[in-house]
Amino acid sequence: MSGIVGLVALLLAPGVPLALAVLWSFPRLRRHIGPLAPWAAVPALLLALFGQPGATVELAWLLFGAQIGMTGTTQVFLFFTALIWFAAGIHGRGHLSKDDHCERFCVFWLLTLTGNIGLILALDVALFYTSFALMSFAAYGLIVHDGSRAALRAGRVYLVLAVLGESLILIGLILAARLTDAPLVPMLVDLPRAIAVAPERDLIIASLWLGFGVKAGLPLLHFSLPLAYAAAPVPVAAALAGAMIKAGLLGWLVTLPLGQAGLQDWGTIVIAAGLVAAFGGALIGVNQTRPRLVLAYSSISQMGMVSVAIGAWLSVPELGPLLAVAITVFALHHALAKAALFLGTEVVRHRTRRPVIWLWIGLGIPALGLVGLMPSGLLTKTTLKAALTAGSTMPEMWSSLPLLLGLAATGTTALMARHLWLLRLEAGRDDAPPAAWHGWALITAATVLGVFMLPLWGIRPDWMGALAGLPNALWPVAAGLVLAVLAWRWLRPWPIPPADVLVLLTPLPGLVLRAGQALGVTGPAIQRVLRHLQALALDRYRRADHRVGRATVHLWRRDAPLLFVLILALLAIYGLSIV
Amino acid sequence: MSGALSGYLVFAWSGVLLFGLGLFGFVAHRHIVRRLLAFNIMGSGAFLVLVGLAQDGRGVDPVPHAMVITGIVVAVASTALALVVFRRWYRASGRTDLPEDT
Amino acid sequence: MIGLWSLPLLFALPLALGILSLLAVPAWRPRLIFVGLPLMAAASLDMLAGLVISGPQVYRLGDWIAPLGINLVADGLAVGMILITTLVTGLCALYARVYLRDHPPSTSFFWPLLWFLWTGMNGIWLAEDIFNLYVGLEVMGLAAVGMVALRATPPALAAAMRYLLAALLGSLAYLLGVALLYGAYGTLSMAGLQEAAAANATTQVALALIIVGLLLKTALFPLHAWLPPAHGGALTPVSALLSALVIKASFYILLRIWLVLGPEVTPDFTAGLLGVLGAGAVFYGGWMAWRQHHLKQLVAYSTVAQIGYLFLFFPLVTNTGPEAARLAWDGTLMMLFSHALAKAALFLSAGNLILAVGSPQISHLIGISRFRPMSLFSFGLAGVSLMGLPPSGGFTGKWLLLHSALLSGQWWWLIVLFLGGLLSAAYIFKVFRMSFREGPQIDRSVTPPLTLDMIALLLAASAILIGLTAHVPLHWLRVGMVFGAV
Amino acid sequence: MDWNGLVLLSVLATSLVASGVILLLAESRVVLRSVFNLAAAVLKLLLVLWIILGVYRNVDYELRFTIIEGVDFILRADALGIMFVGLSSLLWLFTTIYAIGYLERAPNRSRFFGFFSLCVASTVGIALAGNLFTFLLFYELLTLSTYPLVVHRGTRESLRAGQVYLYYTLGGGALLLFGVVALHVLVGDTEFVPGGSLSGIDPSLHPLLIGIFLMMVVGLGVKAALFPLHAWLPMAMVAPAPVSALLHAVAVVKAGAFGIARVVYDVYGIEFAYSLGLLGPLAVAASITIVYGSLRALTQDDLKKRLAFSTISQVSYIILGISLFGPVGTIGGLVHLLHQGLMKITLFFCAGNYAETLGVHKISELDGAGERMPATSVAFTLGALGMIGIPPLAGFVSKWYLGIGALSAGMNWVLAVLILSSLLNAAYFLPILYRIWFRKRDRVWCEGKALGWFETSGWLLFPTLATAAFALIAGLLAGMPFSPLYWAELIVSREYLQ
Repeated sequence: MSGIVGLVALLLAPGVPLALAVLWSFPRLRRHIGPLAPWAAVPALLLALFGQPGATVELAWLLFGAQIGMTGTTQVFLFFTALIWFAAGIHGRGHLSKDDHCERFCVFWLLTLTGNIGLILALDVALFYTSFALMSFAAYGLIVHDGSRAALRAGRVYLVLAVLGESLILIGLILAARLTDAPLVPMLVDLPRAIAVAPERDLIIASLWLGFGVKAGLPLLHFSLPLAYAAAPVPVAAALAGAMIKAGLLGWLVTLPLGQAGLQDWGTIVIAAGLVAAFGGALIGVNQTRPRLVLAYSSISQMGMVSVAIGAWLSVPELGPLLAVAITVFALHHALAKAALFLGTEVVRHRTRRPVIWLWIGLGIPALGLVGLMPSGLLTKTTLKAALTAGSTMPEMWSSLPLLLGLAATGTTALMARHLWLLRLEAGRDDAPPAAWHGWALITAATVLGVFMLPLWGIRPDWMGALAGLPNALWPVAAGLVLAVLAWRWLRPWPIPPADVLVLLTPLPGLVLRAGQALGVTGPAIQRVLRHLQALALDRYRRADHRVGRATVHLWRRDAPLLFVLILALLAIYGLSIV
Repeated sequence: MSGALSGYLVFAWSGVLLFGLGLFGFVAHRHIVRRLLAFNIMGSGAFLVLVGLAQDGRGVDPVPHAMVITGIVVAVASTALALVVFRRWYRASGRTDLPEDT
Repeated sequence: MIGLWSLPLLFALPLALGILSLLAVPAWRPRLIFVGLPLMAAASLDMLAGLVISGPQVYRLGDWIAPLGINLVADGLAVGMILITTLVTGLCALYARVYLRDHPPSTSFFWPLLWFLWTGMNGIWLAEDIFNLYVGLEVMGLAAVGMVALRATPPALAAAMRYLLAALLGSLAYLLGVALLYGAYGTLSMAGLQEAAAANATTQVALALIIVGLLLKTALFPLHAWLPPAHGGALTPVSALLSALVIKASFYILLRIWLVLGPEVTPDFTAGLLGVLGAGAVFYGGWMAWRQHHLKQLVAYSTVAQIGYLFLFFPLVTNTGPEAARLAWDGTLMMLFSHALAKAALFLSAGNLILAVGSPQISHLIGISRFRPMSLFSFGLAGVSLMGLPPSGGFTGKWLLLHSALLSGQWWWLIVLFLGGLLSAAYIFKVFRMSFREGPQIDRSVTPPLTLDMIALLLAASAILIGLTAHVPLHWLRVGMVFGAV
Repeated sequence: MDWNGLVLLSVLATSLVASGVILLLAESRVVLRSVFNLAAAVLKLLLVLWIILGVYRNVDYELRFTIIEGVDFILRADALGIMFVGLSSLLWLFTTIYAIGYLERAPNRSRFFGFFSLCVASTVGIALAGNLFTFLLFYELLTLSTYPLVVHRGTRESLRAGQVYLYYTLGGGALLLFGVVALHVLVGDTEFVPGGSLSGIDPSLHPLLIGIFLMMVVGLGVKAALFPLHAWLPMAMVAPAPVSALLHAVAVVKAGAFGIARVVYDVYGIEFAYSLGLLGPLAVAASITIVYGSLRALTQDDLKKRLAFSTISQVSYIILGISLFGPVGTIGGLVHLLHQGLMKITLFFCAGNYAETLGVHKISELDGAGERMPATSVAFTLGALGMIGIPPLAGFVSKWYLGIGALSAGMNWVLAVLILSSLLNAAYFLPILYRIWFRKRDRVWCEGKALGWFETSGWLLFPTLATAAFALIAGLLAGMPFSPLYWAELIVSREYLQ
């Protein structure tokens, strides 16, 4: 695919869902748009499969002058994103069509998809931010889709965090953009260099890291993830956990000054935060009682591992190429696996006429992948470890990183065990339409095969190294399984609420509200006092005015001649005194 | 002062005196007719000043006379008008003074 | 010498028409205006043409030389006053013709009085010597008193009586001052006095008498007590004439005399005192206007307030340098002219509103904006000028006065202009507020004849227009004056 | 007077004549009045487009005559002025259409539309004014022509609001007048010239100039609803929706902001103002207003009140942009002049639609309105998201430029204000959207107006959608020629290259 076709494909990838969303606003066409919605991701998927990186399209009229195009990394992101949206759409179309909000769902779906694809393809800051915002805010409509209390709460938390995140990102982008060559039409590629030399470097990095961290599940900014994944419809949860969480990661990749020297401190901070997320996610996750919550914490945990890689990149720029590959592979692997797991949580609920064993094999594949036993998982783990240990000069504390990552994998194993265990309890509760199967099957197949497509995007995986790393990958799994069995026998989960620390924070808005109410009570009281005083003063004034008015009228009328005479007399005296 | 009073200015000064008397009457009285009378006395005073001041030995000056005659005409006309208005006022309200003056 | 035939005509014609209409049967009296108005307009325009073509002119009546003869001067200011008089009086006459139809026949005395009033005013505008000014003042004053008394209700008669007494007192004080001046200098002409007058006690006493007398006739605070009942209680066209023109006559005399004698003869504080009294008038008049419950009383008190602005002229023109003085002159005249137009419009439209609702109470105007937008609109336009909001003559005048005050360093007059504007807004909008209130849904108000509305609108519109084209009138008004040179 | 001057005059005259004719028309001549009004609006828009093209090609449009010696009446179309004229005439057309529908059966329509046109005429006059005197002239005319609109309903409340409005605006107008006169005394007639005309003045007069600047900004700040001077604006919300829309989006508040822009750019000159140290305090005042307005908006339950406080906050963005020294900040401020107009008028139209169609005035009653009135709600959503500054809507463009401008001016704290305000905007707009779209109505709607083909009367719906579309396009296609951003850049290139 080349030349003009490539450019058209670049435009079509975000254009098709957007066009469908626009067409949706004509009520007559809505019936026809609904069935098309899942297929909206197909152009993007085709682009990811057959497109060549490097082509760019300039859209000078759009925003401040937008540019879209693809690089090798973003093509991988585009691939799994489009695939997940496609699969999730196919999965969801059946059972959503009988929903009474399905029309609304459809438009939010298309808009979120547009945003997600747009941010991957955007080459300039404005379009990137625009797409990011479009995705963030449109996703709210998907999260609160069923209108239940839980969904609304999840939506609220999500929205607050999204607004915060957007603001932080905007701060970072504006501060950074000013120092690029063209502050008003900044390009993403110019950002890292500009940030590295900016006087407000730390502020910018903090803003961007935290801002995208809202999406990528940084500790203490992660509340929305478990809530949303649990409350949203399953296809949405799959898209959120598979594709949109990677948008945060992509944000880090394209904006943070990776590969620039002198950011060791930030590297350390990011690594620390990543480790906290990796272990904290696992610890909290195993105590959850619903499969989707377990998966959500698993996502947080996995993103923590990626954070470690990002931190390493910040600390040791020379590892850049290796880490870039590792992170990309990790993203692909985790996205597909997590999407498959989420879709699986619904598939398993449906009564089936097929042999159950196939279902459980299907459900197990992504779980195995995540713990690092399937080819993809293995490749991911080994590539990451290899990258982390490849540098010539390493900080002291890094020596323990492989071990820590291994421990984290133990946690992952425990999480997956817990997940499957919980799934077992939910199996076979209701009927599934066939479409649900198709989507799940597609994505599960992709978890297995996706990693073999890497050469398509110019990434040559080190399969030998992966095989050599197999023994190393086994002990965490074994440890995790042992833990799981022990726990199953003797431990009961702690009652950790789905959004963990958020519960501690919940009184906060209440307190603020209380304070506001107190103000509200005192406000009118003060106003009343003021009004009273005003009335009093006005009354006084009116009475005085009346009296003075009457007196003056009286005085002037009666004694104007007198006054006149007085003036005359004064003047006469004055005149005579001169004489 | 005495020097001023001794000569031709005696008329002028008596004019001023008359004017002052009239003014007093104009202010002191409430009855409109009295006030009109007072006004006429004031007028006479003013005319006397006019005529009196003209007798400074510059010879016969016809201008003050012309002025006084004009003034008298004006005063008469004013008084007449005032009396007409007063009569109507008296008929309409039964009062001889103005309402706010009491 | 184009102007010469028209100059005597300006007295003779109204005088003759006055006598004629006095003799005519009541039904014929109004019709005389169809003869009189075109002629008067022609004569006035001819004066203007004369001024434009050959500059200020002096005319000796009957070719007698002063002091026995009467000298008439037609400089820019005089011609301006003549024109505005013709315009306002003419329109008021047309208004009255329609307005008085529904009034008792006794009110047809309005017509002879109108002509006499006009005679008196034209006499004042053109007179060059202080005694003729007195005569003009008296003629005008007596005619005005007669007009106030036309309504023949007890309040109107009381108001007329009070007005008459005040006018007489003022005239006599003025006359005494004239007598003293003549006694001292043997001349009555302004030009002669300017040459001869010295700053001695006699002159000062005489000038004091003249000033106080004129203040009483101009109704400057605190000598204004006679004005609100007289102006507020009279028939509508009478109110308009009195407020727009008659009080301007005594101010005009004061202005002329001040320019001739004032700064040289009077003690320094005089100008300041006049300004302070003016400020007092602005505040007191505005405040009282705001308190009124009767529409026309409100407008009358507004006149009391607006007079105050004119008196800022004295401090601004005395010892302040040529530029500031010229601005003060321009500003005061702009104020004077726009007030003449605006106040006439305000009274006439107030009269229309009163006709419409059948009550002089402001509170009865509720909801009138829905039914009589035209009357209210002219009221508003005139109000704009009174408030000194642009674009209007009032604004231009205020602008010039502000400019002058700043230039002369007398910034404290800014406060007067500032608060005065707000006060006038307060009382104008008091009326509007009432009229915008939602009241009865059915139109119970009477529709005044269209002519009445149109005349009010015309006057109001000219008050606006004069502000936009101010430089033309101001240019011609300076002709023949000390400020013309600048 | 040449042809170009005549074109300028006719732009002014279209609405002025319309105003006069409409005031004179009888109440019952509905069709004639509407046709006349719309024809005038369309004609004006066409004329303005013609002038915009001319200004783009650097054609001079000027009309002047002398009022008094040294004081001229000047109308002139420069890039800045014509931008404001374009906004007013565009929105006049939409608001007129809207108002025709809105006041379909209301009383006093002649009065309403007459003063409405007069209001637009004065706004256009303000925009085209070529010197401070002319500006002042139309500025006060605007005050007067708006009063009847504010008190239009004639209720106690609206009369009270009108009174407060007058207190504020007349007081402000008087202060402005003093400032202008004082400036006249110092330097004579102050024409608006790019780059200002005061920089050459004797340094000993600088303190005086600062005082004058303060006086003028306070005078203009009343209309622009700067913080301590804003109280009239929320009160004026009692007026009918088209009036609020016009007041907020175009006429009154914008006149104030536009005046400040004129004073800073074309009288003092931005560099001179900067060197006098006037811009910093102005930025602080604007920032306080931005935050204050947003905070107050949070607690309002009345939809129009909330929008009013939002206006207070948003208009100060413009002033903030003006006070940022540097071209980018200026672009941000100027472009927001247009953007805020488009977005806010959309919001007010929507509020009016809800009120007229559903009888809903309070935010707490809006539950489920999205289902009943989807098109209106979409428009509202676009406006609200734009206000928050979410891309690709118009508000984002303004915010981006303001942010970069603040940084280039070295005022990094402004960025914090912008972000804080965005957060607050989100905090008071998103709950409304939430109610509209995601809550269910528990009662049936009481229908205020008979429905036509659409969810509400087409007269109400069409302008709403049109302005919403403009708000979207202005942001989405900001890079297009003749977009607001493009025009603001043109202005700035002419202002700064002096």
